[in-house]
Amino acid sequence: MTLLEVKDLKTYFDTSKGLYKAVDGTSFDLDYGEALGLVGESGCGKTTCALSITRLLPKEGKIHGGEILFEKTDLVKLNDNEIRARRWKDVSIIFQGSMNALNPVMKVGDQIAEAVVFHEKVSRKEALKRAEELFELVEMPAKRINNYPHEFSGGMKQRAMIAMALACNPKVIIGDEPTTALDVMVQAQILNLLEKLRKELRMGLILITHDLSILAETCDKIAVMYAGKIVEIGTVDDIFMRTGHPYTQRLISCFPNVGKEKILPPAIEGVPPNLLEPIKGCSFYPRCHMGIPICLEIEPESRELGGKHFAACHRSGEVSHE
Amino acid sequence: MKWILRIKKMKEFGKAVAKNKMALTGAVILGVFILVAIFGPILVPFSTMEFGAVEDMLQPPSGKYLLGTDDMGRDILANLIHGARISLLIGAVATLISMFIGTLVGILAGYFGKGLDNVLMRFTDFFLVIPWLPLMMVLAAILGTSLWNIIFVIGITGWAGTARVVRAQTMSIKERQFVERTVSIGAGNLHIMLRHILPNVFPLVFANTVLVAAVAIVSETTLSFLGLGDPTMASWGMMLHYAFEGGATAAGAYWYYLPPGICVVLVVLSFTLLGYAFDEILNPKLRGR
Amino acid sequence: MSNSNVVDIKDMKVHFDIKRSLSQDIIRKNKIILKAVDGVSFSIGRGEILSLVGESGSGKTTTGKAILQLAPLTEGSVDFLGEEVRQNDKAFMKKFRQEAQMIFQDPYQSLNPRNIVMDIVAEPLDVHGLVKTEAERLERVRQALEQAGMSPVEEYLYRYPHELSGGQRQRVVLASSMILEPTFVVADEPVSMLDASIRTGILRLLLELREKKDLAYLFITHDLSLAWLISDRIAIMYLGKIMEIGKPDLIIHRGIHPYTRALTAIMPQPGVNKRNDRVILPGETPSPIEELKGCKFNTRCPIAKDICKEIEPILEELESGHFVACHFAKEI
Amino acid sequence: QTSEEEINSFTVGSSAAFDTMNPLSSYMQATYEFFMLIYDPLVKYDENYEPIPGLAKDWDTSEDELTWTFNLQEGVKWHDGEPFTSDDVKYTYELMMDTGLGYMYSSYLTGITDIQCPDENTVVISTDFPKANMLMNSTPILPEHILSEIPDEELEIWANENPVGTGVYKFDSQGDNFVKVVVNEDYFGDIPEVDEYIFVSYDNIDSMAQSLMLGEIDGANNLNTAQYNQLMDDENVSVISGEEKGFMQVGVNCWTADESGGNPLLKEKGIRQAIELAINKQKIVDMAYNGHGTVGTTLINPGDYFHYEPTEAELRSYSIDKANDLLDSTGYVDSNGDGVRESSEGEPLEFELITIADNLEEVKSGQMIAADLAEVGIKVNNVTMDSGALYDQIIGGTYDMFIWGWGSDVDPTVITGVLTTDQIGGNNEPFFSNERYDELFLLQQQELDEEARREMVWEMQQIAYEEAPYIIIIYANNIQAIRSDRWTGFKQIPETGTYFFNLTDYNYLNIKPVE
Amino acid sequence: MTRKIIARKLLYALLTILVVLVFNYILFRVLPGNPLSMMMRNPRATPETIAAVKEFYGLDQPWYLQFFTYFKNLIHGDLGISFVYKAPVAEVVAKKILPTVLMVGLAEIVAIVVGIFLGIIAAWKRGTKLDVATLSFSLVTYSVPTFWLGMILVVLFSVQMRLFPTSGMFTPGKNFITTFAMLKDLFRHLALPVLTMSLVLIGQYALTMRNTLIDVLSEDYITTARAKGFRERYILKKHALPNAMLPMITIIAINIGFVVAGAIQVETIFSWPGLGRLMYEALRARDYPLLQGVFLLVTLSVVLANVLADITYSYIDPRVKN
Ligand SMILES: Nc1ncnc2c1ncn2[C@@H]1O[C@H](COP(=O)(O)OP(=O)(O)OP(=O)(O)O)[C@@H](O)[C@H]1O
Ligand SMILES: Nc1ncnc2c1ncn2[C@@H]1O[C@H](COP(=O)(O)OP(=O)(O)OP(=O)(O)O)[C@@H](O)[C@H]1O
Ligand SMILES: [Mg+2]
Ligand SMILES: [Mg+2]
Repeated sequence: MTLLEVKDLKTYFDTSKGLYKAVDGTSFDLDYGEALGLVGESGCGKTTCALSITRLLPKEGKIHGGEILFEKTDLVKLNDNEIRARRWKDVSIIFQGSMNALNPVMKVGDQIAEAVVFHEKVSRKEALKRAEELFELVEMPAKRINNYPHEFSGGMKQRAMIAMALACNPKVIIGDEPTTALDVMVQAQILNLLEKLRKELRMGLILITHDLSILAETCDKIAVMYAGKIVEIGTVDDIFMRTGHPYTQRLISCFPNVGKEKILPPAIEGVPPNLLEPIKGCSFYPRCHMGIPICLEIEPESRELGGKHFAACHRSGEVSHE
Repeated sequence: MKWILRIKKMKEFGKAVAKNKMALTGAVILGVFILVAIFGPILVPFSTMEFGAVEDMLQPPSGKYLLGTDDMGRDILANLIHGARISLLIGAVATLISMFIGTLVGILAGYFGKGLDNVLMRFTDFFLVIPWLPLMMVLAAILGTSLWNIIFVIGITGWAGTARVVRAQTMSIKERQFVERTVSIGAGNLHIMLRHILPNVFPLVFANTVLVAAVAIVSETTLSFLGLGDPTMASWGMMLHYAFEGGATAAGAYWYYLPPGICVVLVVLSFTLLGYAFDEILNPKLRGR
Repeated sequence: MSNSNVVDIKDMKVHFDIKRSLSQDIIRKNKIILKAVDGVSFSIGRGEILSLVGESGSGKTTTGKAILQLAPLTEGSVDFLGEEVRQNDKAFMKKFRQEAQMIFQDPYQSLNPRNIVMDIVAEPLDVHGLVKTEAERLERVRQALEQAGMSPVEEYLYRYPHELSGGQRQRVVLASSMILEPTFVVADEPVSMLDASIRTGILRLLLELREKKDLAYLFITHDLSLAWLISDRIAIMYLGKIMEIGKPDLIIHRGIHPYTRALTAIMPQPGVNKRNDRVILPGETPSPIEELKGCKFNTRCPIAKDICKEIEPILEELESGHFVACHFAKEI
Repeated sequence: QTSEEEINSFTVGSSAAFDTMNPLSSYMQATYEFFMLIYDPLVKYDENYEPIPGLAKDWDTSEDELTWTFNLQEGVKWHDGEPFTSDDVKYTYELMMDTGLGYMYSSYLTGITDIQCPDENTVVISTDFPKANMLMNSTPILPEHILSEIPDEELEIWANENPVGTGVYKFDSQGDNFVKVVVNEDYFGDIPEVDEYIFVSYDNIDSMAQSLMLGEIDGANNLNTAQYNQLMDDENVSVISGEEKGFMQVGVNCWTADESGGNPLLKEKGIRQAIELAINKQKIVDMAYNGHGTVGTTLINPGDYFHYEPTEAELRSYSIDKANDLLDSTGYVDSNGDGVRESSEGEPLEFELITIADNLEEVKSGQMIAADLAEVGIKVNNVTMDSGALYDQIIGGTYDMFIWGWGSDVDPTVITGVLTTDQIGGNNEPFFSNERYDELFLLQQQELDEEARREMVWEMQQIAYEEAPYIIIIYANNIQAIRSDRWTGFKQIPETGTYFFNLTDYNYLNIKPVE
Repeated sequence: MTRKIIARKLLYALLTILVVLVFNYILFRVLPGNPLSMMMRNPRATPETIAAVKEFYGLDQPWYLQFFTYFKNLIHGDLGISFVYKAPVAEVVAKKILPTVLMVGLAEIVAIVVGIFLGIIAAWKRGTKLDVATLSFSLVTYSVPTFWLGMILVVLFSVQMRLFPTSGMFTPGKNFITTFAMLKDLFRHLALPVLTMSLVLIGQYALTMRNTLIDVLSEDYITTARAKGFRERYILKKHALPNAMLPMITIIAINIGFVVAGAIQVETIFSWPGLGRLMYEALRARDYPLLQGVFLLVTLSVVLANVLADITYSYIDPRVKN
């Protein structure tokens, strides 16, 4: 049984200028203990995707279609109370920039404990004990649960956030750029930790980032997102070795590989399409170096390239040979 | 080209205002009063401001006097229209003075920091902390009760809040990279303050202006009411002063003591609405759906 | 030698007295000193790109700013084109401010949101009074923007920064910095805020300019692989000190200093799957306010010995152009 | 303990504030009102302002009119039980004469050279000239046994928290805005029916009127004209617009000295007279004072024994034509057509008129005067300030014209004294000086023959009216009211005067509850 | 850290007080009109008397000597002697403190409770009719001049309905048989002043609370709390309000100056025997020493209230505390 299955998710924002199709037909799935990396440039809809799964969209955002099957239950169909009961217990989320994600006037331990108290109906004392254990799990001194967020460094806050995310033993953790704004060394520490915990606790992990290079080491599967759609999804090897989409290919080449030659790849010129307007054909076409007339006319379907490797490109077979 | 851009920007702002119900209400009310202040005295001949006959004293509203007369036999409507000019003039000029001092002090303190900041901020704290009404009362008593003194007093007591926010904003702008970048190309302090700081604190000053203007008008009314206004200038505050002192409440002359008060409330409300709305427009967090 | 170098800095120190306010002076007498840069020497030759790499707070930006006299030098000297930079020499500073420029990390913050592109780019000209007529001004701006790859120029001249994408903004910054045709540029993480997809465009531009104008860069970054890709030399910085300096390949593949090695070990490498051997330094960097005896790295160093806690190693030349500051440099 | 109902309690509201309970340093009229009940003078006034016995049961003067003998009431006790003696009189008078304390009373004592107490019940007072106002002396007699305990330098700031007098009412208690006195059962004279009087000061006249209508107070002083109209409709209340001693005037700077800061044109009598002619006093009475007052002429109020009424020829009643003629004839014409007359040197007739900002009637009057004078080509600029600032201007002689008022009393000395040369730099606000006037002033003080004295006082008023340093606009009334549904026995004093604040205690002693 | 902040605040407060003292002195020396003018209007006052009085009050000395005397006396708590009341200023002032504290305190409490409550409702039900109603009410009361409001309330409640007395603190001269009767009388007199005062303040507090809360509700930690599955009411109570209350404390403290202004008007209108009215009367009577004394007391208490708020703030805001 798959843990989480997102099928043709459509999340639109109702803005003053019209309907903004931030996520427009995204599908992927996640198994127990599996790590999925979601990558793409800024504004492509990664965070929106994560918020849709937890149904935490701002009030102008709405799921317009698709299913989010969590152990066969469609989260989209749940009412407010039902989804609330599932949050944190089933799916917890570590937000982009944990600097502001912790309540500044509450002790960190209490912030962890309140979730435990709420979902597991235990006493506050037990919950605090759990918080201490969690702190040890994320390699922090247990007594620091009595600190306030501002007394932590960035890396420690991020760890505290992870501890908090683990509080109710969720089946899925979504990490929305949990390491941006952190130092390379701390970033490595955090990623290591997440990987370790995932393996130990057999949780599903969705790691969102715009830095493709860090996914290779952390994830099993990578989904590349562009303009609200997943343009390619597959194992790490699929993505790096058997690239099936020109966007993925260009993205990869943006990260210098110290093992190889020193060449500066050509930039991806242009900007992503305006999602307020309907797009005809392939949304990447204006920036694509491999475009052919058909791309302008017909939107490419997601095609299987072997195994669980899919890409949405009319010329997906030719990409890695470019 | 540049001024086209400026107009475009103003239009955008205008659109934002028009979309915001509060701002629109405020702008409409204020607009009406400004028009009345500018053109009213031309439309309503001044003769109606002169003392009337004895039998015209404190007459209730009638066909002849739409809002009745005061205890000097003057037409209240004419008085109100005339008062709009004075009250708004006081509000406007006092606000300008406040804004000028506040912006200057704020920018200097925020930009230069250190000793100057300390000195200026202690000074600002003093004006911020000291209760405004007693201070104004004392100053008005010292300077005497002429229109310009009142304006001056309101102006120099109202700037502290502005100075504080401008200072805070200046300090944050000063840290912004474009300022550092400007230093790195060799620009002097004056250039930076005028070209970079001022334009960036301006929206804030602007939003603050309307709030200060509201305070200025209330201040004028209050000072006048307490007998510290200029009795020869028939501002709304002075009208209220005359009304209450002259026993309009006892005489049941509601047409005398209500209209000036309502005018003050409306104008202040319009400023408050605008200020509140500007805050919402300029502060994206508060922005409505 | 000195004349062929664009900048020469010798034993530069920048210490901040981080409590300056009146009240703090009265309440507590002893000062708190933050040693942002604590004795750094290097030089950059004409057309050379020197990358300064290190973690956050290690003093990279401060070093760059100190060279440009934007941060106060506590000690040491900066020579520019063989001449010592003197703050109070007005004539020299005027020239210096034209010849040496800085590009900042955040393209969203380096542009005044209330100015249009034309005014932003022309500002250096205005400040130095270099153009007489409006037409001349427009021409210079047009050239600079074109050079920065913003064409057609007309489309951008009258835009406000918020009407530009991140990449375009950084190009405007570049155009504005290049309009005075400098010989030396401090580029402080110019691409770290940009999406990977537009990053290479900016880098390409920087390199092109070097080719064309023989520009020298101090390229500040925390991304080792990026430094490797574009620079002629790499300097590794930790807590206000340079730990190692040398040719990129040398640093990446044969780095000597334990800190360098830790950095290279965690360097994410696309396509290289799941290395389980990576060593991650434990703990966190000490605060630069703390007085540290001995080697600054000793608290986290996997090979630290007693000597490291006592004596601070000096930067020694191991082989030509490769300097390391470690007591055990030779043994590793 | 008595319950509330059995007590006849009468509350008097006034818009004037109280200051201190110490008669030696108090100067507020409101305070005098209850001092009058707590303390007795030697001689009081009856309702016709004739002297009647106070602490002195009778009195006598010597042949040369320089020695007065007062026989005191017997068995009088202070409120604290101590006996009252002639020494208290001597002590009080000498204290005030020596220290100048008791500002409001001490000038009654001028001319006294010696005080003797031949026995406990007799006081003999010697004067150096026949003292015309000897019996018009309302100085309260204070208890020596209490005051002598207080060091001299502290007498002025002595709080006198518990005033002890000989009066028909005893001090009871004091609150933030009220003073309560209760009847003195041991009084040597008749015991009035009202058991207690409560004097309440109001900041806000409207509140006072409300309180009166709500029955919270029984009498009110200084109501305004709007309230007069309102109370006229209230059958429970008897409201009057009573004449009061005093007037409101335009003071004109006629200082002839070089240091005068006023407009020199005003030194000319003709211009002052023209100004008076051009002012429509009746309209001011009607509009600014809502008809509560009479058009003013001379220094002493009509109805007063000493009042001088100008003859038809002397009278300058409102006439624009006469004002214009007068100005034309003195050579002031509007030569440049700007609506303002100029002197032959081109000096415009433009003056500043200062009014006190918080006096509504006076501010209104000022504006009306400006409008009136504009009609005859005199430009007046209204300026307002507070009384302190105006006082500075007056003392410095730096004003052109101002509006202010005087209150006066029974004896004409005080009010006529204001315009003597002596008082320049003091009360002589217009810097007026007239030899004949000064001479008459001294003479009338020493004239014990009433008729003869009146002749002198008349001539003084005639001079002052002719010279017009003061243009007296109105003798304003005081609007007072009493709850007539509850009280009776009160009357206006004198016939067209007021209920309270009229220098007599008649009403306080005669008010009775309605059966 | 807290200690340091308090020390700094105290230092600043001290500086401000110093400025107040000097300013206070200068201000009252440049007031025009001789302070004795009221007395001297008495036609019977002789020049000798006046000279004696002047000497007594030290007004015959040059201004700098007066200044030193002022300072010296101030240190001894001697504020001089009131011209009008002929009693030490400290004594006169002391009697008026309680009534003001009672009236203003009660009004503040009512305003804070109601204002905050309205603010919360408006922010919580943002955009609904309830919000619009609360907002309109707040904006209007915020715009009404205090004295006018007071007058209107008098006309309504005293003149028309005859519900409450119009002035004073107690029915003058009344002997109260029981304490209860006295309290009843007191509260009848308190009703209108307190109503006026609190109405003016409520608007301000409600507006501030609404804005602050809206700000807080858009913070990341609120999203985190939602992600943890908590109920909205709980989030409001535990996460949003504690954070929103912090700025409120500062606003309430800064507002004291405004409250004083209101108190002057309210006390003048309702003849409330407090400091505000005393000040107004002292101003009209040019009772310098008294005016100076009240002004000093009022400014000092405002300065101190601000310090107190700062200190409270530094104790309850963990970010400042450590
Ligand atoms: N509340 C909103 N209203 C309108 N548009 C929104 C809203 N939130 C997000 N968007 C838009 O939806 C798109 C997707 O946003 P999202 O935050 O999911 O991007 P992302 O991939 O997470 O980007 P980043 O890497 O910058 O975090 C963006 O273009 C954004 O502007
Ligand atoms: N003006 C200043 N006053 C006080 N301290 C400063 C100042 N500027 C920098 N610092 C401190 O100096 C140290 C070095 O800062 P610097 O900005 O040079 O680091 P960096 O290596 O550029 O870091 P990052 O990668 O985060 O940009 C930091 O601890 C910083 O807090
Ligand atoms: Mg995101
Ligand atoms: Mg930096």
